Amino acid sequence: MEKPGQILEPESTGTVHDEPGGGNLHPHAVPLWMLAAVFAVLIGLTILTVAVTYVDLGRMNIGVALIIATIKGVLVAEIFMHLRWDRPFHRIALISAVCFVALFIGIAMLDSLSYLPDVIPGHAPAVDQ
Amino acid sequence: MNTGATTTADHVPGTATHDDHGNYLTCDKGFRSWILTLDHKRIGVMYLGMILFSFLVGGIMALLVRTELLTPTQTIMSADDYNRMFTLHGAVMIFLFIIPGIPAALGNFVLPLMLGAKDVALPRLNLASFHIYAVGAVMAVLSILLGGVDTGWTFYTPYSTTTNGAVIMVTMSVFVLGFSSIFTGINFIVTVHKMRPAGMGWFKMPLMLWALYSTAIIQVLATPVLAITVLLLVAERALGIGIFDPALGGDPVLFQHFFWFYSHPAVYIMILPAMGIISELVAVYCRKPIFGYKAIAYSSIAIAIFSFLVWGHHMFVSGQSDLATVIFSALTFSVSIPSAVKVFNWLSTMYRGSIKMDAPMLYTMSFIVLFGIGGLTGLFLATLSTDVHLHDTYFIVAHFHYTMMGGTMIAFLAGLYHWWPKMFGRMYSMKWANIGATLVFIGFNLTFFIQFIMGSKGMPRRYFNYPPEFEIYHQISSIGSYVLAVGLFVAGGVLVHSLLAGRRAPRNPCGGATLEWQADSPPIHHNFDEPLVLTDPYDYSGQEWDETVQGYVIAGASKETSST
Amino acid sequence: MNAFDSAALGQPHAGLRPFLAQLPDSFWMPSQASSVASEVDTVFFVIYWISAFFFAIIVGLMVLFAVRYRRRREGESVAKTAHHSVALEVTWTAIPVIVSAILFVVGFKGYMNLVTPPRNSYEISVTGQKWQWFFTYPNGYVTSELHVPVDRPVNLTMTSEDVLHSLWIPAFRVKKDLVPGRYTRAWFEATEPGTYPLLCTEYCGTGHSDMLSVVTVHESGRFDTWLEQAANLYDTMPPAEAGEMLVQRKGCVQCHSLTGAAGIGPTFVDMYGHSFATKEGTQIVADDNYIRESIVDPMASIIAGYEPVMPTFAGKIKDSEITYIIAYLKSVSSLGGTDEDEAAAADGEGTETEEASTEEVH
Amino acid sequence: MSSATNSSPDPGQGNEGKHHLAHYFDTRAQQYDSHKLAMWLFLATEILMFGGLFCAYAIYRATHPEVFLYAHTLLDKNLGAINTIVLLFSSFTMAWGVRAAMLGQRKLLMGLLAVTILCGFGFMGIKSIEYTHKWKHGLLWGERFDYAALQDHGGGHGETVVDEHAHAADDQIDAHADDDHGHADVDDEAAAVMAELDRDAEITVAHGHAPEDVPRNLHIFFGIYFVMTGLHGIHVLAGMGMLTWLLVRATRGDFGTHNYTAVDLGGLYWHLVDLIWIFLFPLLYLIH
Ligand code: HEA
Ligand code: HEA
Ligand code: HEC
Ligand code: CUA
Ligand SMILES: [Cu+2]
Repeated sequence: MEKPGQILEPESTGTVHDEPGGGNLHPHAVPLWMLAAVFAVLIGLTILTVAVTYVDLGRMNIGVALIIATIKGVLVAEIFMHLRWDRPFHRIALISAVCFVALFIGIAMLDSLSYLPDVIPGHAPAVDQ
Repeated sequence: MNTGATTTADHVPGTATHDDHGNYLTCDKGFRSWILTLDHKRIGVMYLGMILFSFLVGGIMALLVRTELLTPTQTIMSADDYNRMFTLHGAVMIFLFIIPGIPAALGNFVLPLMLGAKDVALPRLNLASFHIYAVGAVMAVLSILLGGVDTGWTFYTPYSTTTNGAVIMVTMSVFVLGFSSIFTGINFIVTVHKMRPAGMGWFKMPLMLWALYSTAIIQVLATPVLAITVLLLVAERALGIGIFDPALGGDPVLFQHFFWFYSHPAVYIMILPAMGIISELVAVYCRKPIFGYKAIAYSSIAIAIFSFLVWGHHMFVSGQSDLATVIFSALTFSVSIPSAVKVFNWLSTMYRGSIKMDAPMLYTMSFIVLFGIGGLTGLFLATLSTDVHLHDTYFIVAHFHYTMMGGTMIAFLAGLYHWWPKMFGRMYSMKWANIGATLVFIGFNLTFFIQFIMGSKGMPRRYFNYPPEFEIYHQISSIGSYVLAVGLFVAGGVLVHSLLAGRRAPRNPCGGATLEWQADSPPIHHNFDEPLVLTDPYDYSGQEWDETVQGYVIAGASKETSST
Repeated sequence: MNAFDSAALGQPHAGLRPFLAQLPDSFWMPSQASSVASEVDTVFFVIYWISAFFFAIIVGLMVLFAVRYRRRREGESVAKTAHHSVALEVTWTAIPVIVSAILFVVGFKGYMNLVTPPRNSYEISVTGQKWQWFFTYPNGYVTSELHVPVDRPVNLTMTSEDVLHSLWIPAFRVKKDLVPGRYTRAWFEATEPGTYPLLCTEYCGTGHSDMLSVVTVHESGRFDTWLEQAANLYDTMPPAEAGEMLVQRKGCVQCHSLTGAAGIGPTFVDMYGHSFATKEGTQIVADDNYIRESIVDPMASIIAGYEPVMPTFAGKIKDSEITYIIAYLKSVSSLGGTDEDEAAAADGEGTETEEASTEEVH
Repeated sequence: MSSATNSSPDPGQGNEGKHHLAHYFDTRAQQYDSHKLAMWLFLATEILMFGGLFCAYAIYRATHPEVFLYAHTLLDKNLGAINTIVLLFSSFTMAWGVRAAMLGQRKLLMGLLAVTILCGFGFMGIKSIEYTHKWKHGLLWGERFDYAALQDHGGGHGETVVDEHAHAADDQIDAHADDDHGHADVDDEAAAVMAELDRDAEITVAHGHAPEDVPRNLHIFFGIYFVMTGLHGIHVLAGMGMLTWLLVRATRGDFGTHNYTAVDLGGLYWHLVDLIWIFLFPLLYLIH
């Protein structure tokens, strides 16, 4: 959201590189080397995730997998999806979507886990294996 | 100048004058010019037609429900038909009437006008939203032909996965309608962000826009979860995927989390725009700047955000864990606070105003009374120990009719009456409008207040047969519903009559200071033909009453003629 | 009792009780017959009066303003008043915050009371099924009406066989859903002997509003004798009479009429010995074995013209009880054996619908 | 779309691309910004929609860890990894494509879009190989899950067990199926009826009987697997449709330094689909 109180005129709503009143777009093209570098890192990280599954980290495995996935996600969003050079509100939209998902998962999971002992075995198995 | 293909023709600014255009209703003729229009006003009007029709259909079902309940056993239909009847009543009212009601019909019409813009930011998306809505409505009707649905509007599993009937059709219809709602929401956010004129900062926007903006936030963030919920339900029914079905190891309580994660915020999709309308109307009909502008604006956003934190209050006795239950109860109270703030601000606005008791203001005052009751009874439900007793009784039925019908629907009528002259350029009979408003108020209370009492005394909801001791309560309620129906027909009749025989409306019959009142009544195709005077939306000092036009004009401006 | 006992909550309001929640069957609430009822009602009335207070202020002011400041002519001048006031805003934010916080705490304490059964509770397990209740007592005896001792905490462990149901005893202010695949719990301590309605409050289909039962609260000392007698009741009666009582008590009559009219299932009149077509196209005669099978495994064969909705009673009915039911069915049947002509004749004069009479295949 | 107020006289010529300003906007920047914001909001809705599935995933994984641990061995990690790389590569070409569009490099843009579409085909191709496998072996969602087919795989702790026993398993399934539909096996049929009508049977629902060490409710994993990958697949297909349309427009010469909004927005969508897969892959295939 733009800062409260700030008067926002349509003329100034262009991309960040736009001069006021300009009718034309002045694109920000991401340098090719940067795209390529990001791609390389993404591939590297993919290999890393797969590799990590061969190492037993106990309960940490899923954490590591998710951290790597998140790094990849951030790279895609920031560079490929241009967020880095974009209006901050777009990032806010993305982050709030993720936060609401987290909220949903968090509370629903908290609830499911707390009533788990009441689930009748045979309909659904107990947690510990 | 007009090419006849207004539907797509991009207007060249500045070349059109008022005269060669006519207004938006008449500038173009023919079915196609409506059904393919990109004009937000026409889309709003088409939405309005569909929504009122849905309301009528839902209302007739409600009357059948009430008639069935005249006696403790079967009166006019079988138990299965009754179950289908209240399910469809609920689903039609919620998904076809009240959720799109204010934003898509009234909001579409007034939002760009209030911004002084020519249209919404994404007219095509707007039209798509309407077409999708129409498809969803047709699917809902189809489901009746396919045997109806008897799950209740909440579609709880495993009942909904095992019962017969057109569950898939109805849930897919809900899916489709969800997209319509999402598109409207996206459109409004973008429009508010990008289409404000120079000089209209966030805190110079009319409060209606804040309300629509907050509503849109909920629409965008909550509705997708409804989409996935119904998709999973369809998959469960059609394929048996086993996520919600206990027979397959699934968890029916999880379904309720999914459902209410959307459907609780959805009740604020219903009430927020209603509060927006009320915020506008109190100020206009009291001719006094709204009291506590910022508090009202922020409280809209606060409600939108808090609304996501409380969904579990529908599940206090569902088998949800005690921990979650307690957390949700605590959070639920948080929503009441911004609502309370708004109510008090409206009251303060009335203080020492110049209050005109026209139909819109009567509805506004009805709203404050009825929403007050609906909201305050919400406190009984948010409180844990009392909710255990009251859950799934008529107390709940009364609570949500007071909030949805007494709140949103009444505000919708208030807004409709308020903007009617702007939309169609005609004045209605104020006397009959006031009679209608009074009847609606009386009938409504007669129908639903008694339901609080019978609920807390032990009358469960969704009951076809009921213990005979409740007969008298039900009969009073049913009679009330007939009075209510008469009131609504009067209210509707007044508007229809105005179209046929109403006096032409001046630009600004009620003295509003928001920009839409600077447009003609009805507005021209591109909304405004004169440069706008940007003023504070709640500053009425710049206007004066003009006897000849029977409306308000900008003070000092030479006598203006009413638009034709 | 438990940690969240009334000591913390109940006492401050104790003085108010006579005004708040004393009447046996008040304007707002059903009679109070459990240990938690008066506490719940107290909370109810606390909120009630708080709401009434706010409502009166809001509506009172609104009406006052509307009358006092109504517009007398268009264009009249409007007094200049403040556009906002921080002091006011803070006040009317703070008051609801405080009120809400109090309500939450009060409700929370009441709720903890409602969900925390005392340790020595009497255990009854409950099964819900479209559209009837089964209450199983510790000795294995099953009833469709709930019987409990007075002044003794009772803990219900509940589950459902099919869809969601919810057990509600308004007089006890207890409600809890029955969830298939899971156990849920509810407890109460009845304080007044008598009978009270028990209802299903989670929508469960056609018979949802008929899924009613009653709770009988036995006077002190009477419950154990009742249970003992009831458990052996049937063995001391003539078999056919026992059977008649059983079909009532097990809820068979919800679907099978004793009058000859077809219901959700075929009538019990003339059922025994009669011959009919199944959905699968075979012809079956309702003899002892078949009836036994129908009760234990109803899906094994479905009679043409009926939906396969009969629940299985396996585990909910004793073998001897089935024998009594068979004896009863024999006693209300004019078809001792397999005489089809007689069956047809009996059918002709019955009140059965067309659908039902297609059972007769000739 | 008609009269383009601001378009250059001959759009085909320069590298500006066809562009116009809708009458309700004041500047092209405002128009571009509006469209971009709308796209981001739409992406937010997509995230929430998938969020529901991630929620179902998270909860079942937390409550049935053994199911997930066992079941993921029945997926092919290698195919999953290849698909991840395919999708990442397509994201790269897409991002490059957006750059090309912005710089008015029409030919390059066409080529990159084509490659991106091809990657889409590749991804869906591999997906369909995986799906057919599962289909053949009855490794399906809930009701359709065939526990009997697991008999062959024992504990299922190899990497691609499914392959090794493919034929044997097939035969078995066939035999089993014959049995089911031909001469009525009373027990089975009763169970089927129960499952279908009553839905009350416990695990009889999925036909066949699980070998000893197979956890109960395995079918739930596959339920979740199929909805998640299925919904994702539908998004890939939709994305391919959209890319094809972009390709056609690029060929027509619509895009250029002054009109690349469509490519830009299409790219955002495609990246989001990729982003979701980035999470799906470790969550479904790489469970430890
Ligand atoms: C427009 C729709 C709408 C609105 C606005 C609300 C508003 C509220 N609702 Fe309601 N509700 C529904 C529609 C709505 N509800 C529906 C449809 C259902 C049932 C669905 C179903 O099961 O079918 C339901 C059910 C429902 C339940 C579940 C009951 C159950 O099934 O057991 C609960 C429980 O907490 C609840 C609480 C609240 C609260 C606390 C508010 C609050 O937002 C109210 C806030 C307002 C006020 C508090 C009044 C104004 C303030 C004052 C007058 C000042 C004084 C205030 C204080 C001192 C705090 N609602
Ligand atoms: C917005 C939502 C909404 C609205 C407006 C209404 C309106 C009404 N409702 Fe509804 N109701 C629900 C939403 C709504 N309801 C929901 C969600 C449920 C729960 C369903 C479930 O349990 O699954 C429910 C359930 C419900 C029940 C409980 C059934 C049960 O549990 O067994 C009852 C019973 O009395 C009832 C009655 C009524 C009545 C008499 C009206 C009347 O107010 C209707 C009056 C309307 C008319 C008579 C139509 C007239 C209209 C026109 C003439 C158009 C004219 C145009 C203009 C005015 C411009 N409703
Ligand atoms: C929910 C409704 C329902 C309940 C409760 C119910 N039944 Fe049935 N019953 C049916 C239906 C429907 C049929 C016919 C279809 C079938 O064969 O399953 C049936 C069939 C039967 C039959 C075979 C009928 C024949 O003509 O041979 C017998 C015997 C029977 N029920 C006995 C009982 C007994 C004893 C009870 C209680 C202990 C009972 N039922 C409870 C619905 C019910
Ligand atoms: Cu059982 Cu409702
Ligand atoms: Cu709610």
